[in-house]
Amino acid sequence: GTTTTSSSSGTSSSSQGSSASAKNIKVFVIPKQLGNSYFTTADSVKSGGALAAIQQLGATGTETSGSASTPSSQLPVIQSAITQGAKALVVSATDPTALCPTLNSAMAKGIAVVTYDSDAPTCRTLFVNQASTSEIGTSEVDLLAKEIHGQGQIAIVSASASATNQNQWIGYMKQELKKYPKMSLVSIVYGNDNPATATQVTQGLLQQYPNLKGIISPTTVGIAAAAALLDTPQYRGKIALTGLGTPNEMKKYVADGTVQAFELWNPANLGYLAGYAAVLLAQHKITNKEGTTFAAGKLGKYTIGPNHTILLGPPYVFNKANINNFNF
Amino acid sequence: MNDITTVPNLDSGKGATLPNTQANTSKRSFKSLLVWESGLFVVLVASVIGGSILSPQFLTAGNILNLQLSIGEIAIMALPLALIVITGEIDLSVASILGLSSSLVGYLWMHHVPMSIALSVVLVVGALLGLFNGVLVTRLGLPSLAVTIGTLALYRGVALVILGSNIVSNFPPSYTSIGVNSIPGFDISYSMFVFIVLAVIFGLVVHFTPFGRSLFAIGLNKEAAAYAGIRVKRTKTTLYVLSGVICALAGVLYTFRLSTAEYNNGSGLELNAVSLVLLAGVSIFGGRGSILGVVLAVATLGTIQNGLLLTTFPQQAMGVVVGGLLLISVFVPNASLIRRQFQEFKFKKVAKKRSNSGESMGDLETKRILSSATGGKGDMLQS
Amino acid sequence: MNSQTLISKGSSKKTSGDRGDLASRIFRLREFGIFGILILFVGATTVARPRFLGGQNIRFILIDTTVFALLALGETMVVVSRNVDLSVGSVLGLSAFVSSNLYQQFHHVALVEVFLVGLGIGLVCGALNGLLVTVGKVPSLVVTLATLYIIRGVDVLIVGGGQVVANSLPNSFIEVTSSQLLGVPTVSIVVAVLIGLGAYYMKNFRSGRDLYAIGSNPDAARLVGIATSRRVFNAFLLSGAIAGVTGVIWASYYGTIDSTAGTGYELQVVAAVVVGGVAIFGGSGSVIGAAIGALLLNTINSALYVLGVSAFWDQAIAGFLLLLAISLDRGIFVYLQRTIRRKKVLGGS
Amino acid sequence: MYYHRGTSTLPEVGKNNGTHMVTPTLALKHVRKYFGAVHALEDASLELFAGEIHALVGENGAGKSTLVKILAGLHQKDAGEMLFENFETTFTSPKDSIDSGIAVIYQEPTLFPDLTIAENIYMERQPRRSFNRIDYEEMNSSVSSIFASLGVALDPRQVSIGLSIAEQQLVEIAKALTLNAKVVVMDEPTAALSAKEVERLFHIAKTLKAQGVAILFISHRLEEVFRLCDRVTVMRDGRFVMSDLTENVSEETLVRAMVGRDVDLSERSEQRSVHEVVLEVERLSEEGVFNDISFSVRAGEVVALSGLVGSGRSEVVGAIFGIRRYDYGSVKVNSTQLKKGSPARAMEAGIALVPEDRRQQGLVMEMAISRNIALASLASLKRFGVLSSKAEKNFSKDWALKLRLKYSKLTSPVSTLSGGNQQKVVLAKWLSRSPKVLIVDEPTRGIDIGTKVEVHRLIFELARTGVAVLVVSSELPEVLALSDRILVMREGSLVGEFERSQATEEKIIALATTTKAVA
Ligand SMILES: Nc1ncnc2c1ncn2[C@@H]1O[C@H](COP(=O)(O)OP(=O)(O)OP(=O)(O)O)[C@@H](O)[C@H]1O
Ligand SMILES: Nc1ncnc2c1ncn2[C@@H]1O[C@H](COP(=O)(O)OP(=O)(O)OP(=O)(O)O)[C@@H](O)[C@H]1O
Ligand SMILES: [Mg+2]
Ligand SMILES: [Mg+2]
Repeated sequence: GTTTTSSSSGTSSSSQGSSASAKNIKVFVIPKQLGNSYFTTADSVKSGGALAAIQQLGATGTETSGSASTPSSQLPVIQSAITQGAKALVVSATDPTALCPTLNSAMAKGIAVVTYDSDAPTCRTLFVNQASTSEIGTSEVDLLAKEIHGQGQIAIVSASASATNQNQWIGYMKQELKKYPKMSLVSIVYGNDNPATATQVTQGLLQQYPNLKGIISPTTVGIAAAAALLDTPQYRGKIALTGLGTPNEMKKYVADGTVQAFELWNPANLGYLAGYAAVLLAQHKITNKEGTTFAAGKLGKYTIGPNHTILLGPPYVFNKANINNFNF
Repeated sequence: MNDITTVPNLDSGKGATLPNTQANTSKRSFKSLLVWESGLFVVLVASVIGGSILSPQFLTAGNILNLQLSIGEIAIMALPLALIVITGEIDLSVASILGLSSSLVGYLWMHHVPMSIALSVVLVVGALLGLFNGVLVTRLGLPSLAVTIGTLALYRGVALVILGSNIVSNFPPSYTSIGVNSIPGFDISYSMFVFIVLAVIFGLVVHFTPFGRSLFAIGLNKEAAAYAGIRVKRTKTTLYVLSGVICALAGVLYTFRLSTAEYNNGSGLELNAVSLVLLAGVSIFGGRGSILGVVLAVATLGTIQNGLLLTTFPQQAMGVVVGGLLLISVFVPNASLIRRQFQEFKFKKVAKKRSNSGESMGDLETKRILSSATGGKGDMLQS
Repeated sequence: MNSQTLISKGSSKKTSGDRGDLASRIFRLREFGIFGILILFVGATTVARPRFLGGQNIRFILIDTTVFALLALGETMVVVSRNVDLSVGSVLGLSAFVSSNLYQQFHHVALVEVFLVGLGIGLVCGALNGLLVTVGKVPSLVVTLATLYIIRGVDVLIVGGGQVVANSLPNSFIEVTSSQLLGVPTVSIVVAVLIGLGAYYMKNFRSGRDLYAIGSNPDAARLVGIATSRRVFNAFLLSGAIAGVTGVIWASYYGTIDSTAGTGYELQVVAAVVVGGVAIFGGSGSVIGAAIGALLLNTINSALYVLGVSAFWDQAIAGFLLLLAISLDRGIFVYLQRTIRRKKVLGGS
Repeated sequence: MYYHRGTSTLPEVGKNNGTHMVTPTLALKHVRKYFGAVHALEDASLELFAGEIHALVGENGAGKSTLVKILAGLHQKDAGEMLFENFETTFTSPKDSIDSGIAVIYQEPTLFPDLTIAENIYMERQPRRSFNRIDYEEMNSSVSSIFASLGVALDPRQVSIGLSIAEQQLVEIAKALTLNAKVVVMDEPTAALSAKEVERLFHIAKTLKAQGVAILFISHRLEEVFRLCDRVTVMRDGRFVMSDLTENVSEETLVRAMVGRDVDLSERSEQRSVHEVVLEVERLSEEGVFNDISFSVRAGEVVALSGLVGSGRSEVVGAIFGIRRYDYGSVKVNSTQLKKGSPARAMEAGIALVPEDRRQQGLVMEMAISRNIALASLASLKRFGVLSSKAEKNFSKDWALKLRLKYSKLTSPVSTLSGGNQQKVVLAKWLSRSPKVLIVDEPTRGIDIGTKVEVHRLIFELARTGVAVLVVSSELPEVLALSDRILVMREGSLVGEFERSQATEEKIIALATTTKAVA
């Protein structure tokens, strides 16, 4: 739900000298959609996400968003956050451009706009990038290539046809595939981040391409649906599957061998970094200039890179050996 | 006029059994017509007061603009939809027409078609989409619910074909500012301005012209309407075309407000539009409703949604509020009926002496039965 | 008095069976019409892609259809009584999460208990709809549109940001949908039997016929003493219960459950029911027809994927085919009706 | 004329049937029923004995149907007493009434269009076999035999959608027969039946009477009352007026009791001056419905289209009006051919059609009376494109007055009017358009005798002012009384024509039923 946190004065004064000024800073954390477990992990205090960072710095944080992952559902929420006197917005953009007029008007009012997870490149102060776009694209192809020995037909189960980050990752995947001449990308299908649709399009893939060797699904809903479908003796071990998934969703399939490895970053850390940077920007302790360096609490030192972007780190590869160390 | 209602009585010589108090009865019927609307009005006033108590920002100009922006396109689409529902049909493809129009604007702009031409093309295409719905419903005699579930998928699919994975967002700011700014000098957004203008026109046409009257007649009994010389099929087709054009217009406004054209723009809004129409007091069975109701429903729903956004109310529960509002709004006019039914139920428990258990039936219900004995079966007979 | 005594002097010619036979055949044929379209479709796809009729693909189609056919069973009972239940998707979602979440909350949960919880949730939601419609005298479309939002809202509040993940679900639960009998998913067989029972009930029991009577002419139904409210209430109760149980099956099949389960299913189920020849204004149609409708819609979807139709085209084509199916069905109906009328006039002299 | 106070008033009736009956099977005493401001029943009383056929007559809106609905458990009385077999009773639902042994044939048929005829007849009482399953075979065969006895050629397994009103009425009668009732109430059962079917119904009624059933028979056709009924009760304005043996009363007394004044029942046979041809129908055909229909109607002439129920008369006039499409032929008004399939064009050309089924075709039941009257004349009621509500109100008030409509307020829905008054609203709607060609399909179905005379007079009046009138009626006396010329249809074809001077009921029936063509 909409959670508002504000630190008690005791802890804030001990952790930050400037708590008096931080106290009045309202930060709104606005994920794409509420009720999505990925964002819950990224934002909540319990998991050490964005709200934890905000609380730690003595500011007031509120998580809010619409109930559907669309700009028209997210936009009124952003607008009302501005109306309510936000000093900083932490936004995962449902659309790279649709939010811009609103976000621009926010910045014009001196509000710091930090995007995380999904960027709106032309209308934000800072973007906290979970992993470099190119790295996700290339590393997933590499992971799959290793499993199928660099040859055979592969397909991609994407989220929606218009999802920016998906399309960017797929672009890099196509480039990386040039390295593996014996691997051919035969189809891209869209599961619309709906388990039933994702399942159905994957079924179609299996029927249309009986010789399919591997599937990449760079979306957590898609990979879980595909894994559930492949989790039968008929397909297990015969069709490789990788992509972006959360450890909890994938544990079963990694344990029984349906999936060997997949990647993700730590969403809590992503949120934490974004929340931390947002408060510092609102306090004018840092600017968004390239080369600016700051210490982000438990995560250590970060430097702002080109295009006003901070990179969280390389994507993390989960496999049988490490997956049980994670719980999100 | 006494001489019609009175037939002298042989036994008692007493006059008419039918009291003839024209003056106060016409006032009463006017009142009963407005029960729904006044109910909505009360809710509206309450939510405005509640909103301004809960949040100091509520009544600021900026917030009121936000309120208008977020409900604008749905409100616009709800107007022609209300007319369609009054005639006893439905259009679930409205949001898909919006999405298709948005995609088309994007596609044309992407291909360097001047905006004025692009917009005219989109409106024409909107009309054609509506015409397609209308032809399937009226000429092939298919149930509109089924047809528009089909075109809901079809039009959205065509939008996907047109735009694919492209997102068009490089619209000139002169257009996109329409989507976010208010009309200079007023605190009214462009979309709300369009809504108000349309609402006035619709209100006049629906309530004060023969065409408007024919909509209600069609909704209540389309066979009798046809016998009275009303062109039922043509009227319905006209409404679908109108709905197509206006949804296309809403699509354009939506595109500019979000400065984004993509194929899934506005997906799922059809149920919101239908909710709005029902909240407005338009009977889903046709023949009842008013444009004033639509206006009040837009204001009420917009206010409540916006007010809740300004509080710490969990947004996930917005559905609970919208649904609850919908239920309450239909319940209130029924409250007396339910109460009466309950009383009769108690009365019958006592009165029942020789009868076995059976369905109890109140006079009011019976009245409804007898009055609606035409049974709305026209559809079945025709199909 | 006894009606038999009146019959003694009956001397009229034998009733002309022609018209009645044909008329009732039409209504039977309405299902055959849609069935014919299905066969046509499967045939065409199989010619293009023989693999379409492969065992695995049929299993895929069957298991997808299972969910919709089951929902359509409850929906048909409601629609036949001139009502509609738009809340099925939300009920399915709520039940899917709450029931499968039991495994994450408690250590030892029996499969039966999970199904009972799903059923219970469905019953509560169905009873809510039923009460609002029958006691509240609110049109069902409005009621269930409202409960669609409300139940989904409650679901979202309960789920919060959580989810049920496949890892927490025991094999016994997964096997509900993965086990097979002679190569056919067991759950599909069970559901087919349920649908058969549903059809038999609707045809052969008074309470089933009552639903048709209510849908055909609600006022006349009261006049002959049908307990209208009770019957309509029961239809909603049953529809809710079925949606609740379907939620459990859904959870077993997809393994990962968050608050979006079943979103948008209401329109698909209504589409299946309408395509299956159930009159949207009540009174006619059958459970079997609705199930065939569900099968047709899923087959169309699957065929488009199998045919490798571009992902950008398949939705448009699916929408078009849906319209085509309704139009064809209508065409067959009108044709037969005309034939009857001609027969009658010719045979009447 | 006397007023009932006791219970044992008419032992003669019992004697007639060879049984001793002192208490009525059913008695209503001083029953009152108000619908809001409408006093439907003020002081109604009725006694119904086993083994009698009892007529209930009264003007439209006198409260007959309301009384029936109280017997049926559809309404509950506000005051007064109801005694069933000498017990004070209240029926709280139709089921109560049915279970007590009362079968009601309502004024308007209430069938389930999607269900078979047999199911319609046995709904809620289907014969059952093991496990409470419905025994369809038993049900169908039992309906078949009832139909055989009634001489009805309908298949019990046929879906009842598309049945004509007469066929629907027959199904309702069969339904009542299967109830094994002690009391059978028939609310205007003959209104939609042909002469042959009426005979059959009378036969059934007499058989039931012989079995000791009490029958309450409501009709506006007084000749039926005298032919069939033992006793008659008259109501006016919701009050009991008189009750007596039919042999003791004359038609004049009855009418005076009903209407409260004298009515001149004799039809005038003035010579009308006939002018040029206005309506011209040529070779009109619709495959399988009607065939090669040609005739014309002149200004000032009243032409009747006669024939058996189901002979396709309504279809022909529907086609003329444009509500149906025809396959072949033409319709001309004043030598200008009409576009087919467009009632709007037909109306522009001056045709008006008063349809036979007032509830489905004639009226928007839930719309206000005034709006119904104005519905076909909206174009003439607008000022600057906008409807003038004042003009509309005056317009409908005028016409309500002209037709002596009985209503409480013009803004209440038509559904609150009695059947006959509803018919008047339909008439007002069309007469108010001042048509050149007036087509009336069963114009006086369900209309009381006083009003009927008025309607006839209205038709004469219109003809005199030069309107061409085409009347479709199943009532031969009406046909003979009204028309200058009579066309007879059989099975979709025009089979003959009579000048009024030559026509008799017998000749028309012969032509309408036999296959032999008459010149
Ligand atoms: N449900 C109702 N609500 C209001 N008024 C009603 C209702 N039912 C009947 N009335 C009124 O009660 C009066 C008696 O109506 P009723 O139908 O009993 O007349 P009737 O004698 O059957 O006439 P007809 O011969 O035309 O059928 C009429 O004035 C009618 O308008
Ligand atoms: N919708 C329909 N579907 C099938 N048959 C129909 C339909 N409408 C009418 N019919 C049949 O067409 C024939 C002629 O109809 P109709 O009853 O209108 O004739 P009519 O001569 O006007 O008789 P009436 O005196 O009853 O009006 C009847 O046998 C009727 O059953
Ligand atoms: Mg009556
Ligand atoms: Mg007729």
